[in-house]
Amino acid sequence: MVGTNTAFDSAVIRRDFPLLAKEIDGKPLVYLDSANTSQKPNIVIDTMAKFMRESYAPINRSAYTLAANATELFENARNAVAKFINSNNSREIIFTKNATEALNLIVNSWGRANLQRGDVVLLTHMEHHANIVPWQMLQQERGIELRWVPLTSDFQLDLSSLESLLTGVKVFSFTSMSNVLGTINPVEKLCAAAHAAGALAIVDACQSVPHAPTDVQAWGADFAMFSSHKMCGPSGLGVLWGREEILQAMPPYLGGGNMISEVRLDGFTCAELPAKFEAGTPAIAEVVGLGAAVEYLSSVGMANIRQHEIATSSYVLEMLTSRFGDDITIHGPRNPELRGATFSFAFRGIHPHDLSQVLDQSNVCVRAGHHCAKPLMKIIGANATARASFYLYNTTADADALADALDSASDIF
Amino acid sequence: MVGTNTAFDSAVIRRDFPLLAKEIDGKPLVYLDSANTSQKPNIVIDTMAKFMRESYAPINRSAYTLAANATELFENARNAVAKFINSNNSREIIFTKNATEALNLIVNSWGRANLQRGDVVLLTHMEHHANIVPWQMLQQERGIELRWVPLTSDFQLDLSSLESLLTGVKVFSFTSMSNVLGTINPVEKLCAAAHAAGALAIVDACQSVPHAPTDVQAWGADFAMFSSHKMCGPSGLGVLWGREEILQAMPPYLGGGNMISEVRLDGFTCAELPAKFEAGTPAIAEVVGLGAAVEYLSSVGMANIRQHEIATSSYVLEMLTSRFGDDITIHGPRNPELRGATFSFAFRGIHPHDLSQVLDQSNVCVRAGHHCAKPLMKIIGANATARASFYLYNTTADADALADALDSASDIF
Amino acid sequence: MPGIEDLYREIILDHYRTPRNRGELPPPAVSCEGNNPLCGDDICIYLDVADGVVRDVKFSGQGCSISQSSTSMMTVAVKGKTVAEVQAFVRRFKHMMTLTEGDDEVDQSINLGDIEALQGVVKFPVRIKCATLGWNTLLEALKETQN
Amino acid sequence: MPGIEDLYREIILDHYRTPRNRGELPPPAVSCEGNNPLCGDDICIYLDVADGVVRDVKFSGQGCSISQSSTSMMTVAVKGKTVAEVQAFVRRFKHMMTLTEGDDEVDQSINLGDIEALQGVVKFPVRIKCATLGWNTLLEALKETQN
Ligand SMILES: Cc1ncc(COP(=O)(O)O)c(C=O)c1O
Ligand SMILES: Cc1ncc(COP(=O)(O)O)c(C=O)c1O
Repeated sequence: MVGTNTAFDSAVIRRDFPLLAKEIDGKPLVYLDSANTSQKPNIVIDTMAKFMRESYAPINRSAYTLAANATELFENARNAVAKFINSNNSREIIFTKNATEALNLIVNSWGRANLQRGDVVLLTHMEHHANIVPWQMLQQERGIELRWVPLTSDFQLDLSSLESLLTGVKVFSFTSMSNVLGTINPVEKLCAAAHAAGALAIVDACQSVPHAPTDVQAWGADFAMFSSHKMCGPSGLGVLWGREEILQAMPPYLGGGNMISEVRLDGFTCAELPAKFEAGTPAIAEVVGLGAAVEYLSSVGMANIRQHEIATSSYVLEMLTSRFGDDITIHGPRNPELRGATFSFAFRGIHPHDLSQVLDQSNVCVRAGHHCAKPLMKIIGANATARASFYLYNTTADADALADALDSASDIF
Repeated sequence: MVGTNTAFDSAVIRRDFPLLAKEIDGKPLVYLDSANTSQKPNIVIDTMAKFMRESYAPINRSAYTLAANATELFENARNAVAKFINSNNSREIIFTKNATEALNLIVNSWGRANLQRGDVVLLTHMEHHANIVPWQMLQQERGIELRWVPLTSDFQLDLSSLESLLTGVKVFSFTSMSNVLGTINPVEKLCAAAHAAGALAIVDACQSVPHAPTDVQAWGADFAMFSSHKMCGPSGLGVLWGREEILQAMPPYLGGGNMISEVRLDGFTCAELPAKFEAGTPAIAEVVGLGAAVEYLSSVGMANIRQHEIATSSYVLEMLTSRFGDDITIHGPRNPELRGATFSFAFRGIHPHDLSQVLDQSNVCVRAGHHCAKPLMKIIGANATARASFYLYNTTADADALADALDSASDIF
Repeated sequence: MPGIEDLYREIILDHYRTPRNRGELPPPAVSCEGNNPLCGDDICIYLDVADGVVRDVKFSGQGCSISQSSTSMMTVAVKGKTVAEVQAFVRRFKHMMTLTEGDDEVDQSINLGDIEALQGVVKFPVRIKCATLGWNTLLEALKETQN
Repeated sequence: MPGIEDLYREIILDHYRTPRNRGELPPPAVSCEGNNPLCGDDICIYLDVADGVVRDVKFSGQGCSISQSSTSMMTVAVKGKTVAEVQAFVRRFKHMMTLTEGDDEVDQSINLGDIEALQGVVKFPVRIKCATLGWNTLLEALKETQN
């Protein structure tokens, strides 16, 4: 149940994650790279292993009991995902290999069918490559125009000219939360603005679905996508959600088994949703594992997780500033309510790569680099940043360990 | 080592597969649907669980030790797969979500870049939908022409007019083994014929890689693809192998993170192989699991598996014919050397769906339907067949159980 | 595991062995094809509707015992009914197969007769598509008569 | 875990803090850009080759201590060498970084001098790309001088 568990304690939750119990050279692991990919709780690992040991079978295709049961477990997981984001029905849930594929699916199917030379797609300066490159590929093929919502100096989307930017736009595709800055965008407002301009609203929800309650209907979005591996679920799986009537009208994406109704030498017809967009054998055990992840997150309570991350953000921002003052530059909003617990920063001029290497000596895992957002990096004037991202299992002790390790980095450089 | 283990005993191997130990209502599970998807040995399930418990981390992106180690495990698995099929190097191994995606990748990237209206693609009448529908989609888009190699009356490819069929052909794409008939095709000969005609040779190797030694270089193929889930590996993962210089020259397929070298607001450049074709976060734990599967299969010995399946085919063909005579019709070659241990059949006029349902009462799992090969079904004059497919863990006792269950089916209909 | 006898009731096997209303109807009867993408079965329904009443209905195609017998029983049941009656009848049947979500629109008083024998199919979810194939195709055909 | 001191030797930090040959060369010197897609680092190598000899070499760009110091040391080492000598030298370096597969072509007698300090990078595989970025870019630049 979302939000009913009030006894939220990240130190207790941490015990559900076997890898976080790991000690290296006697020190605990301080995993601060969950914006990249999250660790997996026992329940997900065990559900997958148990499924492969006891219930593995083809789905959709075979009639025997083992296969019928596997199909049921698979579809139950789809239903759980649909409920988790408040989708209207589970036909709107399409399983892909990752969120990147989901974006490519939209561009290749909906985009190719609906966008012509000169049509405008609006993106933002804070997009992940997954929400840039597929559109650039369509641009090369079709000559569509890409337009960009810029940033304000406090790392928000600059919405002052949104209305004029949206003029003549066919699609507005934007992230619900920046994976670099931590900025949370006003999704409902952006969807409404898109629709007012006659544009489709696509929400790259990779960074918000794992961290806060999601209601795609309340958002008023047309499409949204996210990755299993960032939300305690298995790798090799992503989710595309789309409004049924739009998915219905779209041409197929990949061709092959499962997505067809009829195949003859001279042509084929498509299956119904969601099979239409799920060609070939799907990620059977992974979907079942994602079902367990969604149940796990729901039992913890997504509202609790969001509260925990607001508290974490407050702590991290205050602590780092009080310990390091001007020696640390955090590229992102200061208000914990307006951001997730993902912090990109520069520290005493030490190159992020070197920083992450030195932090690693204290088992502090942070990512260094461009975070798949090179245009944004250029805009914030950095070639690379270090990024510490917190999740439900991270405690204030993790934040302190980060700061201690930063201190030790100065000794070397 | 391939082929060194001479003490091959499927009854012993069976114990490596936890699900096959399962008894339902006191009867063992007779799993005869491995052409659809295979069961998983303990080593694969345990490797994945252990990886998620102890080593899970992002790959390619982060510099800390945990991530570096995960990257190494991931790339070791890629190397193992490369070696397993005798690829020239591991840059030629592209991970996809399944074999279907691999075929779509070729059609969307190579096909769109190289095929124009009127260009001819040669397929065969025994292809899986995965090797038909993507080409039909390109046909709709581009007006390419599809041509088909027909069958002989004994379920082989009719190669009598191959040379003329190949005239003017740009691509010849064919299965190494039919998933319906069991027919094994002369891959080397077909690749050579394709090349002699100036055509590319694409081998759908889904049904042979799990069952026999594979040497893509000896084949002389340009592309081959197969699925992890059919070869004791995890679901959610496929492999595309392609000759490096062809992959090099191909435009990108999906856009996003990992596949880029540079991204600016006005465009992007691609990464090197294999990253170029692996956009987004890959199936990390699944690739590691496939590495374990490949090691497992190699330790059993692919040549041993092939020998076992020839022996199984001999047994099944003789036993079924002697027990049921004309009451059973097997759609496939009679010579065990020319086929895999996959048998599609009709039995006493009982509809396959009903048959599989009744067999299920004896825990005998066979698939009923069109097996994602509707054009072939029409050609062999069946709407559907029942299909029993054997693998390394199936014993003659499984074959006997099938026959006993068939007997009981007659009591009902 | 549910017993096979729940599935293959005698009345079902009887309609399978001796299908009623098998055949075709020439135009102006409408005809409509349906298929089950999972198993490859196909069915064609021929429907003759005049003055809002189903005058005649026939079917052709190939399929398993469940799809064939279900369609056969369906043709017997709907012949002579008004279009509205047929629609309510199909809703009642699909509700038995637990396919209609809300049951507000289902008239529980409708007696399915022999067709109740198909209730056992519900225990074998993969076969529900077989049982409903002919019925869904009938709905399509009904729509065409209204064009 | 290998110790951080294997990575950050004093000579490396020295070249990082005080890079040699930083700057640009005007045409006709060729210039060539390289980047490390993993971390976003980029480097530009300026190369002046005349009569088969590297007359001058400079570099610009941003990067971590390893890529910057490695490039700095490389520029010092190659200046004045013939093109063939440079190529052999780069092969020798990449072999130390365990990147050249066969070692037939590697002249083991070449003395890398200070650059040996980078050997510790091998224990940190993710950083090998940092250490070789400047060197690979140099090879590209050399190719351009030959066009
Ligand atoms: C905002 C955002 N969008 C898209 C992606 C791509 O997700 P994936 O790599 O799972 O395809 C990510 C994660 O890397 C992300 O943070
Ligand atoms: C011959 C053949 N090709 C392609 C495929 C498609 O494989 P996948 O479903 O794993 O994409 C299959 C298996 O279903 C097959 O048997």
